[in-house]
Amino acid sequence: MASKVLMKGNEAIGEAAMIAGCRHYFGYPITPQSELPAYLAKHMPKRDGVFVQAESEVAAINMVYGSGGTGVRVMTSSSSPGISLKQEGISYIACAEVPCLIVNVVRGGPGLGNIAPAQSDYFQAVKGGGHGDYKLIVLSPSSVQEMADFTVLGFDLADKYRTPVMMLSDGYLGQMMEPVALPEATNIKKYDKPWATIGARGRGQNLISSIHLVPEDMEKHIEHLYKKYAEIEKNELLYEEYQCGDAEYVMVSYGITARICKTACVMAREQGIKLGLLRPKTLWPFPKMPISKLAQSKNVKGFISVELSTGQMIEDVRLAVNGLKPVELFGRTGGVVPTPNEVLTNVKRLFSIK
Amino acid sequence: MASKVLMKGNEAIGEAAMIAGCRHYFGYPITPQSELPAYLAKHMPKRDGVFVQAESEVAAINMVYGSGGTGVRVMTSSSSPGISLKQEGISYIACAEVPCLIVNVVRGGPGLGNIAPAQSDYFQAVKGGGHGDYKLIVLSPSSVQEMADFTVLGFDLADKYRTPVMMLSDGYLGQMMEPVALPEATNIKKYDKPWATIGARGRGQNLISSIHLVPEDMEKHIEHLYKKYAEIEKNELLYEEYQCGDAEYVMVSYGITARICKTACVMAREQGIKLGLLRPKTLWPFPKMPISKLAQSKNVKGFISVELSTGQMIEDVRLAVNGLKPVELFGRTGGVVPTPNEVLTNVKRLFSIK
Amino acid sequence: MGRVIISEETCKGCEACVLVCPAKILKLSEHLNESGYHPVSCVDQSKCTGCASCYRVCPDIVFEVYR
Amino acid sequence: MGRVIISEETCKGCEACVLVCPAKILKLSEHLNESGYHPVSCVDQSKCTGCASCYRVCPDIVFEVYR
Amino acid sequence: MSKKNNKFPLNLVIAGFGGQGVLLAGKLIAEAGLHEGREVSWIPSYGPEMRGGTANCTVILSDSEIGSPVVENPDVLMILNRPSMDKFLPSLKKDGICIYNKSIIEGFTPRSDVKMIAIPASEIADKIGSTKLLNMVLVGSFMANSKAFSEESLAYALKKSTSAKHQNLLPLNEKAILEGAKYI
Amino acid sequence: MSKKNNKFPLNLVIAGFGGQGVLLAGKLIAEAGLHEGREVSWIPSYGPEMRGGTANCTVILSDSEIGSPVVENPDVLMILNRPSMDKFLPSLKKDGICIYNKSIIEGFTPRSDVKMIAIPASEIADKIGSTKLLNMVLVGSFMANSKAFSEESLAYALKKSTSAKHQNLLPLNEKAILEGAKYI
Amino acid sequence: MKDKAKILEEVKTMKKVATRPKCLSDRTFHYCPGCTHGVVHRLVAETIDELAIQEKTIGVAPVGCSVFAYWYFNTDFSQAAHGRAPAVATGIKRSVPGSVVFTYQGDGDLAAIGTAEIIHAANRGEKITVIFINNAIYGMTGGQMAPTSLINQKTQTSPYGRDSETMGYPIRVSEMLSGFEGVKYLSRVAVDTPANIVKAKAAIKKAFQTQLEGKGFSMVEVLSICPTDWGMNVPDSKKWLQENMIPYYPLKEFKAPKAEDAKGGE
Amino acid sequence: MKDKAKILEEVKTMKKVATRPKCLSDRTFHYCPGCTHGVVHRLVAETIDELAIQEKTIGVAPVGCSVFAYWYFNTDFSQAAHGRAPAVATGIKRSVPGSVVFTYQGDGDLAAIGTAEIIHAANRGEKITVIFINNAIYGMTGGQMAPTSLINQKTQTSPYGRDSETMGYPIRVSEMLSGFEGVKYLSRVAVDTPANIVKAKAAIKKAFQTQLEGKGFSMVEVLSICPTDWGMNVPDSKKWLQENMIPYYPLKEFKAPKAEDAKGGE
Ligand SMILES: Cc1ncc(C[n+]2csc(CCOP(=O)(O)OP(=O)(O)O)c2C)c(N)n1
Ligand SMILES: Cc1ncc(C[n+]2csc(CCOP(=O)(O)OP(=O)(O)O)c2C)c(N)n1
Ligand code: SF4
Ligand code: SF4
Ligand code: SF4
Ligand code: SF4
Ligand code: SF4
Ligand code: SF4
Ligand SMILES: [Mg+2]
Ligand SMILES: [Mg+2]
Repeated sequence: MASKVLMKGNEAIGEAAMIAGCRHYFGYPITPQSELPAYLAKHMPKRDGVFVQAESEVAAINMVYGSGGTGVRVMTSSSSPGISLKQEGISYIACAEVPCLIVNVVRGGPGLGNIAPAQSDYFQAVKGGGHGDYKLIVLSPSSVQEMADFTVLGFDLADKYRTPVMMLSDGYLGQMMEPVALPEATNIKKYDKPWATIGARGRGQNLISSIHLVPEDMEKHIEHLYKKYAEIEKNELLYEEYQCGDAEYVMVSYGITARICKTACVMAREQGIKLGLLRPKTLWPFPKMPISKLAQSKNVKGFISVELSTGQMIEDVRLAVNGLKPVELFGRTGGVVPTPNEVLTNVKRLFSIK
Repeated sequence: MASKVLMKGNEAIGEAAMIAGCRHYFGYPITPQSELPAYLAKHMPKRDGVFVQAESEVAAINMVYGSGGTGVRVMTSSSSPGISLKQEGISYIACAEVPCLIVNVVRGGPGLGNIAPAQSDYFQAVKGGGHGDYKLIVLSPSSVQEMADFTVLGFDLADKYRTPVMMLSDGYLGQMMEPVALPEATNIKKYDKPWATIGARGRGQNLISSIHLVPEDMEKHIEHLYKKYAEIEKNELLYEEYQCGDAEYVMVSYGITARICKTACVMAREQGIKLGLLRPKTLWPFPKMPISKLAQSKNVKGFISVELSTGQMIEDVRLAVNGLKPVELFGRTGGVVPTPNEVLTNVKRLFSIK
Repeated sequence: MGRVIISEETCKGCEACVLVCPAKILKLSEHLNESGYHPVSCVDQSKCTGCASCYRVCPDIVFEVYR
Repeated sequence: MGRVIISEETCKGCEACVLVCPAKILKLSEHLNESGYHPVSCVDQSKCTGCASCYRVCPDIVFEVYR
Repeated sequence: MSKKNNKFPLNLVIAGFGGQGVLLAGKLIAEAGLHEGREVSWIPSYGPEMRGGTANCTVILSDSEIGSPVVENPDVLMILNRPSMDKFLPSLKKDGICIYNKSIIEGFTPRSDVKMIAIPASEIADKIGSTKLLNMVLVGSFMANSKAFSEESLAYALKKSTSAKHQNLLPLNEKAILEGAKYI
Repeated sequence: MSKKNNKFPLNLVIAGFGGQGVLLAGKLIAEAGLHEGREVSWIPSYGPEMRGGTANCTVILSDSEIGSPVVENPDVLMILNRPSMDKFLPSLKKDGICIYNKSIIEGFTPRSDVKMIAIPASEIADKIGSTKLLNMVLVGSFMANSKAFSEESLAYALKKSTSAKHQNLLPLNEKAILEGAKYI
Repeated sequence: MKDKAKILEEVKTMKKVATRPKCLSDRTFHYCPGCTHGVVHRLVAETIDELAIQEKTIGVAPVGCSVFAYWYFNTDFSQAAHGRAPAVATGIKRSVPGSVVFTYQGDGDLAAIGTAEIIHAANRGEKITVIFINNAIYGMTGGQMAPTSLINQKTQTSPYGRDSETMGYPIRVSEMLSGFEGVKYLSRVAVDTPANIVKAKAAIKKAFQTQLEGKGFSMVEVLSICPTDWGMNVPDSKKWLQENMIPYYPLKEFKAPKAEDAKGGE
Repeated sequence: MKDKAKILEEVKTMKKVATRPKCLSDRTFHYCPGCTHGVVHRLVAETIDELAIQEKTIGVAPVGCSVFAYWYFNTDFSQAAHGRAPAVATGIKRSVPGSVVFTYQGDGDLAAIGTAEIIHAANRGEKITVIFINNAIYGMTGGQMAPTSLINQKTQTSPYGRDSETMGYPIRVSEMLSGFEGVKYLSRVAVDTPANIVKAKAAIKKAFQTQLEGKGFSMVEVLSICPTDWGMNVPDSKKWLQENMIPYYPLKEFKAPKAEDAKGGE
């Protein structure tokens, strides 16, 4: 493993993307993800890559549609309002099965909001902010290291399943610097893409399309997509349990918040409170079974969804717990990030601990 | 009550909007909602109204933002891909508290899909397809009559709560003709709008805005929004129960599908099966308590969410049932609409009835 | 001197070719084709100049022209 | 003959006015204002023509000009 | 809402090419039904967002609230082209009625457990003055066969659905209806 | 992850106007820490998406995995302007250190339960050659006070963070650091 | 039928001067009778055949009546979202630089929702070819006003005729794009008469050649008819195009790579 | 300080010839030192004062460094999404026809993401006034390439300089819009020197007057500096504007309602 370098999360994505073989980036400026395109604008030309600043997020996502359709590894990035603008394109990409990586460095919303970190685009990412029945694989890094690792993973999953992958990050992770061990280029997998639209040389037409005008055909295609999604749910779930073995209370938290929760766990143990943390690394597929198992465990008295929103992931936690145990919310919004102490205090309040 | 006229659902929305005092429409063509703008293009000028065909859905929703900000009753309409494009604007509108009516005549998706009826934009409408924490009031008509009635209701709720309202319809309801008793203009409520941006005559600045750059301010604003949403949940829930009193199995279904389920209920009773239907008329707020009550009733053995999707509303049904009873899905997708017989057959299959 | 081969079944009876044929030898038939259109027919191949104007304006590539 | 009143606290020391004053009487001060800028000052009001060039180019409306 | 022991609810499917007047035919029938105080629903289904496709519509005339506007097995079919015949004939209820334009529909296998009413509708329409009247001929036959409404109600519906500019065409339309009504 | 009985984890907040080099100062400290094998994190917080606002960053140097990169009560503060003093001083841990630029920070109430290190940093920087060196002066003081890393590590970090074009400015920067290091 | 046999016999000794391009599939166009989308398809297909680029061509068709263009062209294809074909084409061309990429867009698509995409692709000088069908209407969705609809033109959304006061003026897209340096070939043609169709073909070929030579962005605006949504028969539609559209949208080669090439014609 | 007292005494007998416009709040601009956003704010405010339209003016500011314009103008305001100000303004003006509506947009905003909105508002002849700040950069987001960035200009996303081959050419927005009939007043000015600022003011006033007279769409493109993201001090920035921007973006009154009005100047 190479020695660690100090990088911003946004830059780590950029570097990892290039290591993963990505040579095509299409995006539009927006804070707090600017370091990513800035990094690529600087480094892509040195590696014969293509960096295009599109005229808008809408154009960018459609460039991704075209580019990904040719089989190259392609990515785009934006932040909340820009991701909203991409929703039509994302729905097309999911339907037409174009592999690509879409990074959302989430900021405070709704509306223009602000550029502080938030997790209030969970529903949009996980349930489908675009129209129609589709899913994205949603990766949630929690450190700069994972920004790099999940970038490589994202490209891999995208190709493996011919599906768009979203990395749901936030303003903190994007902007913060931590030491990173960059992924090794030699570990990158390559995939055949016989479906790519690169010119019909010696074969029939390849087509990238999302129109299925006969309802029965459309339904068949949706069934095909959902079979694929079922495969992904089976194979690609990632999560981390921290001090859950004997936990009486389990926090479910992802991304930057999960780190704050980890510190809160440590603090709790110091106070004799058996607090655990389940951290989804994939938000879709969601760690339903692990949570369900915890819900069935005798130790566990309740769950707390800790998120930077008014309560979005909590619905998935509730669906997993399915009424077996109480599920409470501790959420801060609008870009406010709680301290570990505040998390712990609220866990205690919600379950009247001590 | 005036005598009934035979109208298409899309036209009924148009006529009812004008009766409700709406004189501003901004939209972009898309099937299967074209009859609505066509109707308004024809009739608005006769009533000194403004009909603008915008250059895109994005422009249209932003025109609505500007127009609604001045306090006039304003609407836009589109269908699935077009609604996806409006997500940024909708998030802005919700945040800036601009009252307006947004009609989605849902079609088969994802992607370009087709123009057949579907209910696969449920998540987008109810959970928030746009970024950030916000809610829309979501009305779900089930007949051409309700297309008219809910239009009036939609404008009323929008003004009452200074919030955007979405009417979630589908290709069938939009295109079908049924007799309608048009609403009476005399029943239309009017609201004071001291916040409107119409020029600061004799007062300080009015501002329509969605930027709150200090996280704490943004959080305060989000709390304000969610207090309002709590009010709406308390006051504005609408639903219909059909043969639920003694039901052993309860279908939950909305829009066009609810009608098919009603016929299926009748057929079931003929076969001695105690099948009931709970039809949400508001999808947000969702009839959580009524479903929860049914879940607690001894009669009820299970629920079936019947929807034109791979299963979206079912999550809200499950959250309401909270593990008390099994909740199953019968969904058709891609524009395929099941017959009453098919619904009944599947209810029987899912619960191994007879 | 020319000849045209007309693919009746793909003709939609739009009359575009009728309008431009310099020899005035194209007419819509009385009968309907399977798609419900009156297909064009050439009433006098011997007058055909092989100019291909019909081919050029026909949106449905109903013609093959020989010369 | 003119006079300028300078609102030191709003000046950002950008030098735009210094550049254009025909009388060359505007200079940045040595000291810093509360916002951390060296504010402009007029070193010789008696030479001021009241031309208002400073007012025109100043992005922060630091000047009031009298004539 | 359940089927009473009389002719209502009456479920009708009309199908043909786009442009053959399928949707208008259905609308007239719905309007005529409404005029007689029925509950009615009319629901179209175009070919997909494209040209040159097929179009069909479902009309329900009923004595009580209409639940599903979608019909699996119609009581009556009105078929204007061959592909629609292939598609819809199997769905027709036993003992139902299939009215069709035999001018351009040939070579299919008719069902023996339903009433097949073959009408040279294109020719009749051409004779009256315009191929476009084709749909009216079939509507006439539907009226005569279903007895779902009176001639007057249909005339009323026709008048109501015709724009001021085209009121002069009403007699032709009525003629086509009467010609069609001969086919029972 | 819990606080060991030595100087790490060391939590530092640096705050000032945008443009005063707040973020770079933090980065140097993080690089220096990394160079000595520490776990480090650096997290900025700009004023909102606008100009002329404030900027601050939080740096953690630790011996073990860093959980929350967000710090409620820092061990050390480095303050470059008055608004930041008002905002952050109350959060400083008891017995913590507050290093600040007294050249432009006046009239606030210092805390007595912490170590206040007032440095005429602007003047020092101006004297060395550029107001822009202000941040380096404070970094020097931080190094001297915290002893979180060696002079060599900081020099390494400085060199690494300076573009080829500006390597000639290194001596000036180092001078500023040394000047600052005098304030302990 | 016996006629047909006779002719088949006769032509055996003759030269086939016009027949279906190889690059087109056998599928019958789904367009309305007389719709000139079919003519333009044929011209593009002939061009692809003549330049022998079928195996490296990738077409991009967004929504509009021609959304199913991929049914007809025996080339790779990408079906784009409404208005976004130039962005999709940019993505493709930047990923497969050796390919020939063309978009086939309607006027609602290109001149309304897709305004930003066409302008910026043109300005970037993307090496793609745009076939722009100006039929002064939204065809597919049933006849709404397009940005190119003429003043007083009645459409579904301008039922009293387009009024410049509230709906603005018909946009001359080619004029608007002609100022961009990245645009290397730009021409407006019509497909109303055999002569104009010959010119249109020449323009389309030049546009593709411009791309093949790596020069920059190329576009051909094709004035086209929509009998269905104009509510006219084909002869009247052509007349309407000639009498109303051509005067407002003059046929012209706005830009061509070299002076010698700028003559037009067959 | 005693100086100040003396001057305050002296000026009592003099005429105040230049002071803060009434229409501006007391708040200090948040812009960077030397940023000419402030100058343009003042010119717009003076215009509003002089035309006495403060009570019927509604401003629209989208995202960009000037997103907080509403902090400064004592008029009603609407904060628009990035690029959409012309659409928002359309919604407002169509709803309150008697109002005066202006947008204040950057070049990233107006010429990139908002391309479709500005073109169609202009083409519709919306009776609004657009103040278009061309500073050849995305200011707020930290200095990315704008559609108006010059060839070879180094920005965060063109670190090796803008290359026309891959990034296209700087867009001349005013030239592009000048062809639209709906556009009734259109001018490009600069705010680098007192003289140019006087001209800029005259243009802005004419633009508002055009709206007040109900004539149609009006726009003033203002060449402006961004010392921060250009990485230059203010004097150098002004020089760069003069030596690089003005030659490419010539100062010009493209359109004015009447011939007499077309003279420019104070
Ligand atoms: C986002 C989105 N908005 C609207 C539509 C509906 N739509 C489909 S095609 C079309 C325009 C068709 O007109 P044009 O581009 O002129 O092509 P034509 O059919 O005339 O050839 C529209 C508005 C859509 N599919 N997607
Ligand atoms: C949908 C969306 N995309 C991107 C952004 C980020 N953003 C904010 S302002 C801006 C552009 C600023 O540049 P410009 O319009 O030229 O204004 P300036 O700051 O230079 O005055 C961008 C890209 C956003 N807020 N919303
Ligand atoms: S080739 Fe010429 S002459 Fe012959 S049929 Fe065609 S148009 Fe007429
Ligand atoms: S132009 Fe073609 S489709 Fe039209 S009538 Fe002639 S042969 Fe038939
Ligand atoms: S008014 Fe003129 S002379 Fe006086 S200070 Fe200002 S610029 Fe100088
Ligand atoms: S122009 Fe204004 S802000 Fe700049 S130095 Fe002069 S007074 Fe200060
Ligand atoms: S609607 Fe118009 S453009 Fe579309 S296929 Fe028919 S004639 Fe052609
Ligand atoms: S970044 Fe540029 S445009 Fe923005 S305020 Fe600073 S100088 Fe002005
Ligand atoms: Mg068109
Ligand atoms: Mg700018």
